[in-house]
Amino acid sequence: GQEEERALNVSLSGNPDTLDPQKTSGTLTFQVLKSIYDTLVEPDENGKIVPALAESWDVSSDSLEWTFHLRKGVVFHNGDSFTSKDVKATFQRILSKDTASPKAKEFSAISEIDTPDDYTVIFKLKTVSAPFLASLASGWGAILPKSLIDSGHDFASKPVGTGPYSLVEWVRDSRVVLQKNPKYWIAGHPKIDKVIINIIPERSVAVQGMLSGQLDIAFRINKEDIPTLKKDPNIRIEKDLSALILVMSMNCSRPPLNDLRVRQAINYAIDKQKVLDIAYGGGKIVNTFMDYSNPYYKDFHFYSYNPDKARELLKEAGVGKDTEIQMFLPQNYEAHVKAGEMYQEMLTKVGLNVKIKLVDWSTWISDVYRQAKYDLTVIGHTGKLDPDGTLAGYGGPKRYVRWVNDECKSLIDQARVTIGFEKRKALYDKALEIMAREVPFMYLGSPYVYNAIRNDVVGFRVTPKLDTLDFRWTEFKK
Amino acid sequence: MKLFIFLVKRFLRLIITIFLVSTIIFFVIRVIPGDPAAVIAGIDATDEDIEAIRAKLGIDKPLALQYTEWLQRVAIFDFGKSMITDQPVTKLIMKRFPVTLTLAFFGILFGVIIAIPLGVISAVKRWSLWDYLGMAMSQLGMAIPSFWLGIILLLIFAVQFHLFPLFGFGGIKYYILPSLSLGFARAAVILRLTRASMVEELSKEYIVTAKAKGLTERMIKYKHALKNALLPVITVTGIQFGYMLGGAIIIEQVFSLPGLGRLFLTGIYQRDFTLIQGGVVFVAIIFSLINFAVDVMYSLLNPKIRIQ
Amino acid sequence: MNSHGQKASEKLLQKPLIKPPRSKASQRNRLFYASIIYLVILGAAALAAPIISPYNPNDQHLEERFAPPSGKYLLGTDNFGRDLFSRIIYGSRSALLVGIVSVSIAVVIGLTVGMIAALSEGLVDNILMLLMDSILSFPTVLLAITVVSFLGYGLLQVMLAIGVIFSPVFARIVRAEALSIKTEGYVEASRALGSSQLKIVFLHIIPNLLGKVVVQGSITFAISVVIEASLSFLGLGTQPPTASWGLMLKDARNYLVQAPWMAIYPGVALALTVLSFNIIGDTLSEKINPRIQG
Amino acid sequence: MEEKALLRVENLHVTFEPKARAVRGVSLEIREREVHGLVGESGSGKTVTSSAVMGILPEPPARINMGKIIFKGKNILELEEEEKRSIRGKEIAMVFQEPAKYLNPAFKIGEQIGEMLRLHLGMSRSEALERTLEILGLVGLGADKRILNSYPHELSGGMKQRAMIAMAISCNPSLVIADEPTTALDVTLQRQILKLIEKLKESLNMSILFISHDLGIVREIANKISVIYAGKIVENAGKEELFEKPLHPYTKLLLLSIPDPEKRGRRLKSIPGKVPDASSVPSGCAFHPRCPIAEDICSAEEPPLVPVKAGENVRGLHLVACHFTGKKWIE
Amino acid sequence: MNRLVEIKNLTKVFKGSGFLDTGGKSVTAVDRVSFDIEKGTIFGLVGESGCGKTTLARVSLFLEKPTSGDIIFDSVNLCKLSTKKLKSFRRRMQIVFQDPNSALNPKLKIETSLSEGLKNLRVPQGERREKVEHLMELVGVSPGAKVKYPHEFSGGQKQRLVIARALTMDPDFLVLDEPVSNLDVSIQAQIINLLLDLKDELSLTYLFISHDLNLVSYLSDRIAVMYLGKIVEIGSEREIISSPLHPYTIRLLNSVPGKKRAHPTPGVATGEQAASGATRGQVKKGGLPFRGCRYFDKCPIRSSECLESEPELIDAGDEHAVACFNIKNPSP
Ligand SMILES: Nc1ncnc2c1ncn2[C@@H]1O[C@H](COP(=O)(O)OP(=O)(O)OP(=O)(O)O)[C@@H](O)[C@H]1O
Ligand SMILES: Nc1ncnc2c1ncn2[C@@H]1O[C@H](COP(=O)(O)OP(=O)(O)OP(=O)(O)O)[C@@H](O)[C@H]1O
Ligand SMILES: [Mg+2]
Ligand SMILES: [Mg+2]
Repeated sequence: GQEEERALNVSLSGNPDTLDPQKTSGTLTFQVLKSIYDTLVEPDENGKIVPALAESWDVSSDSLEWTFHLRKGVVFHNGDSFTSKDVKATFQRILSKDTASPKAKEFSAISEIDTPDDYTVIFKLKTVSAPFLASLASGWGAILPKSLIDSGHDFASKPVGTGPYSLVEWVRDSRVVLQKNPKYWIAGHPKIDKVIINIIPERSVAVQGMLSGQLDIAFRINKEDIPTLKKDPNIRIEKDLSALILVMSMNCSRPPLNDLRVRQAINYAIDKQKVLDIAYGGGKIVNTFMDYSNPYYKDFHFYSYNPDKARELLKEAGVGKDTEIQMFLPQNYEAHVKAGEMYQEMLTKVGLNVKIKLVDWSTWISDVYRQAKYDLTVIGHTGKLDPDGTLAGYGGPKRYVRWVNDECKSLIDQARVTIGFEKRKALYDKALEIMAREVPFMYLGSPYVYNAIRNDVVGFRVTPKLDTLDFRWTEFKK
Repeated sequence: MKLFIFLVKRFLRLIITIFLVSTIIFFVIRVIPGDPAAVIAGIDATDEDIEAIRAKLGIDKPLALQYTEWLQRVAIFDFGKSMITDQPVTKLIMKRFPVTLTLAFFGILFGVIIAIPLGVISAVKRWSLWDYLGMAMSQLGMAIPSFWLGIILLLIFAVQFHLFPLFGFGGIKYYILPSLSLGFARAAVILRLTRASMVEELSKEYIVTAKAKGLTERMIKYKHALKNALLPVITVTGIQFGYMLGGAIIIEQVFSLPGLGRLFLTGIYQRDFTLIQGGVVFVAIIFSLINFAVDVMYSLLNPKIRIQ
Repeated sequence: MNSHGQKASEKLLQKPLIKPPRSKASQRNRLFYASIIYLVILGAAALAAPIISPYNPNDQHLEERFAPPSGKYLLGTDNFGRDLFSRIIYGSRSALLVGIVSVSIAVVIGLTVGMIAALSEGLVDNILMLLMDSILSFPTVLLAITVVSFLGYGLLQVMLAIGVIFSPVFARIVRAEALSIKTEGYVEASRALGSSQLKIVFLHIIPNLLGKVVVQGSITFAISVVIEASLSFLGLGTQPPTASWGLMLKDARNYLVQAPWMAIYPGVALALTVLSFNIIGDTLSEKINPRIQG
Repeated sequence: MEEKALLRVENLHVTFEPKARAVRGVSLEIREREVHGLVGESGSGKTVTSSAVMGILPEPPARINMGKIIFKGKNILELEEEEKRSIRGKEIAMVFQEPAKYLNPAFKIGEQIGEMLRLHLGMSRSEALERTLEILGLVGLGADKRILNSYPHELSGGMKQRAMIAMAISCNPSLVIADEPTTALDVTLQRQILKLIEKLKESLNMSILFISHDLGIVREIANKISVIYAGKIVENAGKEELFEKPLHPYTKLLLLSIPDPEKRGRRLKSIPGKVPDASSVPSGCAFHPRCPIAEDICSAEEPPLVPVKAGENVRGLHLVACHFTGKKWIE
Repeated sequence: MNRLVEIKNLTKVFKGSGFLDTGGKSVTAVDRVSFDIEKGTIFGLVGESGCGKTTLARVSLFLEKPTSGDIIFDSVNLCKLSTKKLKSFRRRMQIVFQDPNSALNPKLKIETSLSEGLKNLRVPQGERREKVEHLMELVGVSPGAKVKYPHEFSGGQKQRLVIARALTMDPDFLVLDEPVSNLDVSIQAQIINLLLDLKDELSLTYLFISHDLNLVSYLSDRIAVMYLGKIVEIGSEREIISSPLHPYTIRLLNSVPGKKRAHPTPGVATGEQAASGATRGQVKKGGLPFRGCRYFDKCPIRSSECLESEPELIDAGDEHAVACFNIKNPSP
C-alpha cells in the first residue's frame, strides 16, 4: 500500500486546559491554538505586527477608529467562508458577560464594531488604546466562525478556526493530533500533513524520546540534558532567548521589604548569572521589565552583585536573622523552585533568614498573586506584544508587589493613551527607570530556551514574545 | 428475602458512604486556598475579571446553597461541567476510565501472576530458594517507590532494548510497563498474603485428616489447602484492584498515560471543584461496588458464609 | 466493607512473612538484630547529624556540581553541588520523623476511634466505621494532596496526611481486637471486681491489643517512608532545601545517566530503612503470637 | 484360643523438638475385633501414640526415636512412604476429636468421602457416589443426597462426627483409631456416637483403638483398657478387671476422683500435684511425686510394664508398671 | 428460709447488630427464668452447650444488662438500683469462668490481677498485699509466685488463682461457670475439694453451672435443668436425680456415661428416638421464640397440645416443678 506520510512528533510538558481561546489564560493553550486559529494580525519573526487574516488596516487620526480590510477566500475548517460577520461575532462573544472571558478587558476599549461589507471591519474605540493592535495579534484575538458561535458550539473540545491545522483528536494528558488544512490562506503552507503534540510531563522521557527517534521536536528541554542529546548527530539544539522576564518579587507593603534598603540589599546579594545558569539553564541578565528583544528595552545597572554592600545595607536597616522572610514558590515550576533554593542560600549568606514555602499554582495565584500574602516569590512574567500589557497597574496599590509610586503610575497610564513609538518610549523609559531604582522586583533576566530538533526538520518557529508553536513553515528536509 | 435485605443494607451503606465522602470533599476543597476563577483568569487578570468568572461558575453563591444544589444534581447523577475545561465531568471521567481500568486490570494481573504461584510455592517449600525469592520480592515491592521502578523499567525496556514505547497510548504494548510497575507493589502485598494464608491452611487440622486419609502430598497441598488459602487472597486482590481504579497518579505521570489519576491531580491543582467532587464520588462508587463484588464473590466461594 | 473476607485477610496480613523454623531461628534473630542495629545507627546519625556530617547539607558548591563519589565528597554531590552524604544523614531525620509522627497520628486516631467504636457498639460504632470506610475509599494520593493543600505544603502536613490516611487501618485492628478482648474472662472479671470502664480500657484492653498495633505500626512506618517519597515526587513533600530521601530521589531521576549516585545512595538508605521496619514488624508479630506456624 | 494381634506397638519413643518426651516407651497390642480403650489425662501422649501409628506425626518437630509399630506382621516404620500412604485411610483410619476442625470446610461431604474411595479403591466417580451414599446410610445420616452435597458447616456437631466416622470406615479398614470422638459433643450426642461405633464394630468386623480421658466412656465401649500416664502405659487389663481391681496407684486414684452422687457430702479423693509436662518428666516412675505409696526406689528406677502373676483373683492378662504392685493400699 | 438470691422472670435478648451491618439476628438466650438460691447452699444449673447457662450467669451478676426481669440480692432489687449503689452490691457477687486461660490478663503479674478489686475499693497497699498473699495460700498457691505471669502457671493453678481473685472481694455469692470443665481429671477433684472447703470456711453461696450432671448432682442442693434458654425442671438434687419428670432431664440422666440406664422414658422404651436429621429440634442456638414447647421435636411423649402453647413450670410437689403438659399426675 501507500506509505503513510510522516507525522511531526513534538513534545510539550503539559496539557492545554481547553481549546477555546476565549475561556482561558493558560500559556499551554495558546501554544497549541496558534496552529488552529488565526488572528487578524500577527507578530512576525521579529515581533513586528504584520497582516494575517486582515490584509491591511487604517487608523483614524484620533486613533479611535480602526478599519481592517479582510483577506478574501479564507475558509474555516468547517467549510464556512471567513467574513466580517465572523469577526464581529467573535469579539462580541469575548466581550459578552456570559462568556466571562478572562481576556475580555484586553478589548474593553471597543465601543462598536461595524461591518460595512463582508470584507471590512471597523472597530470604534471609547478611548485611545495603544496596545489594541497587540491584543488583536495575541492568541485571545483568534477568530471563530459566526455560525458555530450562534449555535453554541463547544470550542473547548472541538475547536474550529481558519488556522493551518485542524484538530483530529485531543486525548487529554496524552496528545493533540493536528491535520493539515489544505485550504490554508498561505499558498503551499503548511508543509507537513500531520502534527502530533505529545504531552510528556517527565522531562527525562522527552529526552529519551528524542534519542530513540520517537520525537522530532522536544520543546523546551533542560540545559542539563543538552550534553546527552548532543551525542546524537541527528539532533541539533536551537537556543533562543526567551521573552520571559524572571523576577523575584518583593512585597513592598510588608516589613522589612517596605524598606528600600532591604530591597536593594537583596538585589546586591544575588549572583544573577549563577542563578540563570544553574536554575534556568543559562540566560541573559536583564535589569528591567522589558526583554532584550523588545523595542522598548533599555537596561539600567544600579545594583550589581555585591554581597558586602548587601550586608552593609541590611545592618543599616537593622534586619538580621531574627526577621523571618517567607519565600513562596510555585511548586509546579521546577525551575522557579530551584532558583528559590539558590536565592535562599545567597540571601542566607548575607544574613537574612529566608524560609521557603511551596504552594500549588492555584494557591499561588489566589494567595500570593491576588492577595499578596507573601514576602518574596519567584516567577517569570511572559512577554507581551505591547509594554502596556506588562506594565499596566504598577505603581498602583493593586499589583501584587504592592509598590506604590504615583509618578510611575501616571507615566504608565499616560503611555497607554499616547500614540507614537518615540513618545511612548520616552514615557516608559522614565517609568522603568523608577522601577529599576526602587526595585519592587529583583530582576534576574531572561532565560535561554532550548529546543531539541531532529536535523531533518527545518523551519520550526516559535513566535517571539508569545512563545507559541508555529508549524506553518516547518518541513522535513528531503 | 435474606439476600434482599442484605442487598438493601449494602446499598444503604453505599449511599451513606458516598454521601459522607462527597460532603467531606465538597467543603474541604472550598476551604483550601485557591479558587478556579483565579486559575482561569491567570496572572494578569483584575478583580472584576475574577468576579465575572466566579459568577459564571456559580461559586459566588452562599456555600449552603451551592451544596444543596450540588446534592440535588448528584442525586440524578449529574456531576455538572468541569470549571476549568468547560467539559461535562462525566464525559471527562468516562474518557479516562478505560485507561485506568486497563491499567488496573493488567496491574492486578501481573500482581496475581507473579504473586500467587510464588506465594504458594513459598509456603509449600518453606526455606527453599523459592521462598527466599518470594520474601525478597515482597520486601522489595514494599521498599521501592513505584515511580522509581517505572523510570528504571523505562530506561531498560524502552530506552535500552526498544521493546516498548516510551510514551503515548493505544494498544496493549503501552500498558505493559506501567502495569508491571504498578503490579509489583501489589504483588508484594498479595504474595505476602498468599504465603501467610497457605501456611496457615497447611497448619490446620483438616490437613491432618487429609494425611490420615492417605491422600498424596499433591492432593493435600494443591487441592485441600489451596482452595481454602485462596479465599482471603481473592478479597485482598479485589480491594487492591479497587484502589487502583482510583487512579495511579504517579505511574500515569511517569508513563504519560491519560488515566483518572492525572485528571484528578490537575483537578486538585486547578481547584476544579466540580471535577474533584464528581471524581471523588465516582471513585467512591466504584470502590464500593468492587468491595461489594468482592464480598459477594467471597461468600460464593466460601461455603461457610453463603448468603442464603 | 467490613466484610468477612477483609477481616480474614487483615488478620493474615498481620502475620509475619519471615519466620524461620526453630532450626533457622538464629538466622531470623540475626536479621532482626541487624535491623535494630541499622535503625539505631540511623537514629543516632539523625540525632548527631550536625556533628557527623562533613558539610552543611544545604551548602551549594556550585563549582562542584555532579561530583562523583570521592574522598572529598564521600557519596558525591548533587545538581547544586551539595554533599550527598551529609544530605542523606540529614535526610534520615525527615524519614524517621515522617515515620514516627505519621504512625503516631494514625495510632492515636485509630486507637481512639476503634476503641470508642468497640465499646459503644450499635449506632456510634456503625457511624464511626462508616466514616473510616469513607476515608479508605478516597484515592490515597488524592486524599494526601487534598489534606496537604488544606494545611499547606510541608513535612508536618505530609505527616498529618499520612497519619489520617492510615488511621482507618488502625481503627479496624483496634476495634476488632477490642471486641474480642472485651469478651475475655479477665475483662468480665474486672467488671465484677468493680473496675470502671476507663480502668478496664487502660489496664486490660489496651495492653493486650498493643502488640497488634505495634506490628501494624512498624509496617505502616515502612509504608509511610515510601509514601513520603512518592509525595515528594509529586512536589508535595518536604520543603526544599530540607534534605529528604524522597526529594533527593525525585531530583535524581533527571540525572540518572549523568549522576547515578544521586539516585543510588538515597535509594539504598530508603530501601534499607523500609526493610528494617518490615523485618522488625514481622519478628514482633511472631513474638506476640507465637502459636502461628510459618 | 489366642486371637491374632492386628497391631502391636513395641516400646515406642517419640520426642518433640527441643526436648519434649511425649511418648516414652508405649507398648500396646490390639487384636482383631477388639475395642481397645486408651485412657489418660491431657498431654499424656494419647494423640501422639495414635499419630505415630497413623504415620501422621509432624516430622519435624516430632521424631520417633525407638520402637516398632507392627501392623499385620509388618513394621510400618520401615515401609516406604508410598506404602505407608496406601495403608493410611485404607487399612487404618482415624476419627478425630473435633469434627468441625478436622473436616475441610471448602469441600462437600460427598467429595471428602468420595476422594478416598477413588484413590484407595480405584472407584469411578459414579461408583464412589453410590458407595458414599451407602456409607452415609450406615452411619445414620440417611442415604440422602442432601448430606452428600452439604458443606461441613451446614451440619450439626453430631452429624459432622457421623460424617467423620463415615469417612473413616469408607474403605473398610481393619483398624479404626478414634481419638476422643465424643469429647467435643454434648452429653446427649455422646451416647448416640458411642452406640454408632459399637454398632459399626459389630457389622464391619473392625478393631478399634478408642482414646479418651473419660474413664466412664471407655468403660462403656472397650473390652480392653490401657492407662497411659506421662507417655507411658502404666496399666493394661480387661475392662472388668481394671475397674474392679485396679492395681496401679494412678488408676486407683483416678477412679476414686470421679465425683459420684452416691458419695455426696464426702470430700473427693484427689491426686495431689499436677500432670507432668512432657519436657520435664520426673525420673524413675513418672508418677512418684504424686504417689501416696512411693518410696525411694520409685524415683530412681523406672518400673517395667509386666504381667501380674496369675492367681489371686487375677483374670486374663493384667499388666502393671509399678514397683509395689499388690502392696497394701492405705485408704 | 433465708433467700440470698432471687431471680424473677429474667430475660436476655441479644439484638442482631442491626442498623447497617449485614447479617445478625436477635437471639433470646435466656427466656423468663426464675429461681431462688438459699443462703449457704449450692444451686446447680445443667444444660447442654449453648442453652444459655453462661448468659444467665452473666446477667444475674449484672455483667450484662438483662432485657427484662428482676434480680433480687439480699432483699434488694438490683435492677432498680443506681449504677453507683449497684457497685457496692456487685462486690458481693463474684464469678469464676470456665476457661482459666482467658480469665487472667496475660500482660499482668498475678499480684496485679489479684489486687485489682481491692484497689478499686481503695484498700491501702499493705493490707492489699497481705490479703492477696493470704488468699493465695488459702487456695493452695505459694504466695511467692505472685510476681509471676499467668503463662507460668498450670491450668489448675490458674483456676485456683481465679478463685482467689474472686475471694478478694469477700463475696457472699459465687457463680461458678463450669469451673472444672477445662481441667484434667485428676485436677478437677482438687478444685472441687477446694471449692467445698472454701464454702464452709467462708460461708459462701454457690451457683454451680455445668453440663456434667454427675458433678452437679454430687455438689448441689438444688438443681435446675435448662433447655434452650428456659428452665424445664427444677427441684432438690434428690428429686431430680431419683425421680426426674421432664423427658429432657431423663435423657440427660441416661446420657451420663458409665451408668446403667436407670430411667425409662415414660411412654417409650429408650431415649433414642430422635437420632438424627431432626428438623426443628437440632439445637437451635439460642432458641427462637417459636410457639409451643421447645423440646417438641425430640420429645418422646409429645402431644398436639405441645405445639399449641409453651408449657410453664408447674408444681410437682416437694418444691419440684416441671414444664411439661404430659406429666400425668406429677406428684407421687
Ligand atoms: N506439635 C507439638 N510440638 C511440641 N510438643 C508436642 C506437640 N504435640 C504434642 N506435643 C507434646 O506431646 C505431649 C503429648 O501430647 P498428646 O497430644 O499426645 O496428648 P493427649 O494425650 O492426646 O492429650 P489431649 O487429651 O489433650 O488430647 C504433650 O505433653 C505435648 O507437650
Ligand atoms: N454477646 C452475645 N451476643 C449474641 N449472642 C450471644 C452472646 N452471648 C451468647 N449468645 C448466644 O446466646 C446463647 C446462649 O449462650 P451461652 O454462652 O449462655 O450458652 P452456654 O449454655 O453457656 O453454653 P456453653 O455450654 O457452650 O458454655 C447462644 O446461642 C449464643 O450464641
Ligand atoms: Mg489428644
Ligand atoms: Mg458457657
